[in-house]
Amino acid sequence: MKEPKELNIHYYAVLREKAGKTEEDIESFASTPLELYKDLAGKYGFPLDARSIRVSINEEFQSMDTALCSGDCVIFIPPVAGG
Amino acid sequence: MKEPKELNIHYYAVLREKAGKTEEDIESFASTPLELYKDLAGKYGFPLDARSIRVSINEEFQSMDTALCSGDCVIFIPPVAGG
Amino acid sequence: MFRISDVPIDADLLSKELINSRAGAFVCFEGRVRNHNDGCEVVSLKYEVYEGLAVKEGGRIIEEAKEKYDVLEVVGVHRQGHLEIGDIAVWVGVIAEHRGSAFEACRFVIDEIKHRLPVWKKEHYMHKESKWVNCSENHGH
Amino acid sequence: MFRISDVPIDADLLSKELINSRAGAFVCFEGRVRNHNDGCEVVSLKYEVYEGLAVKEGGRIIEEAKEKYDVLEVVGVHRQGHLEIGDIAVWVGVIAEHRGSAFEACRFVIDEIKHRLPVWKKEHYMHKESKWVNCSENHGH
Repeated sequence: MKEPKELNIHYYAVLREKAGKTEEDIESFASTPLELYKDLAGKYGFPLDARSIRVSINEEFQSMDTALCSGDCVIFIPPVAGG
Repeated sequence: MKEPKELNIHYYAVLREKAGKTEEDIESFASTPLELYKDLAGKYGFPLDARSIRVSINEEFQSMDTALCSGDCVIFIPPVAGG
Repeated sequence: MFRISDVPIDADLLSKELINSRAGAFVCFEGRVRNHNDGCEVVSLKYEVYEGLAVKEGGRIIEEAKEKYDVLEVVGVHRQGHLEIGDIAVWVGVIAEHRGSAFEACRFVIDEIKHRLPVWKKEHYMHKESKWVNCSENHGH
Repeated sequence: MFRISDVPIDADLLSKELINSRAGAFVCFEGRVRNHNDGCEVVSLKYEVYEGLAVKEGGRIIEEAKEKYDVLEVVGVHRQGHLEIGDIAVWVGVIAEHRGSAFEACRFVIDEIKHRLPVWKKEHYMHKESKWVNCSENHGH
């Protein structure tokens, strides 16, 4: 039987404002960051389409199709605007 | 009858060292900077061929074939090396 | 060397990290907060930075610049927090024996920083609501 | 603004001349005295400048840069006299709204200075006689 993964999520910029928090620990059945983002976007009303989002897992850029593992630290990266 | 022109000549860099002076007033029958340079190169042993020299007359770059006038301030410009 | 700074960037101090008697050329870039963007009057802004990844990615950009161009040293710093008009948002300095590679490496580093660093900018305007740059719903449409 | 300086160039002070709240980009170039040139160990050098014409020609270069590129302000300074290793020989600073034109204008100005300014450099070497750069009898052959 499929078990939920324990994930640590941090939020930045517009996602932080919409989620109303900087981070949270959640249990999720999402198998990839793409699935996870869609779940959270539905929950918090994120304004950005998943196609414009990148993801960092455990402080490295990864594909939105990477398999998530329990214990992962997941950070969604909205379009950047440094400099 | 052709009269000599009174010219003020300033020397820089390797020309200054060879001439042994920073400037001088001379009388010359040279009609162009090119002729003048050849005369002075013969007198002082300037190491540079006239083809590598440019000239300033009265603080503006000019052609080596410009007609010289009495009272001109003539400065020969060896290959530059600024920066 | 790449860093994220919470305090105002001191360009003079940073340039002193780039001293080498083989260097014939020093090129630096400062990105400063402008008083306008996209036709709107900007009064101040905030940079939010995912610091752990930004430091790693900035370090990678600098290593790439050193591999790609014939340079002696490269330093980069990005601000986070609240900034006013004229404040330095990002600073990149390069020393090299010759100027060509110093200019090219400096340009490369700032271009990559703008594209790759996990940094977000919220602009506060005179006449309309604050906004996260690049993060509107219609971005890219 | 183009100047010839008899005293050490203070880059920090010069950059303060380039402040404008419309500027999003500042790019500067420093040409520094290297400890070697053409395989020879340099100990110091002297710049001799035909100051009247150099100031005019430097001013023209800066005006050309302002016409050619979308920049807000350009400053250039060249040293004359005796310089040691690491000293700044020439400084060029540019501010613009955007970085592309700031980089291009800065590069243009230093390239033109090197080709057009009536400035001569005598290098003093560790192991051989001093020499006026570019002024040997065999130059260009």
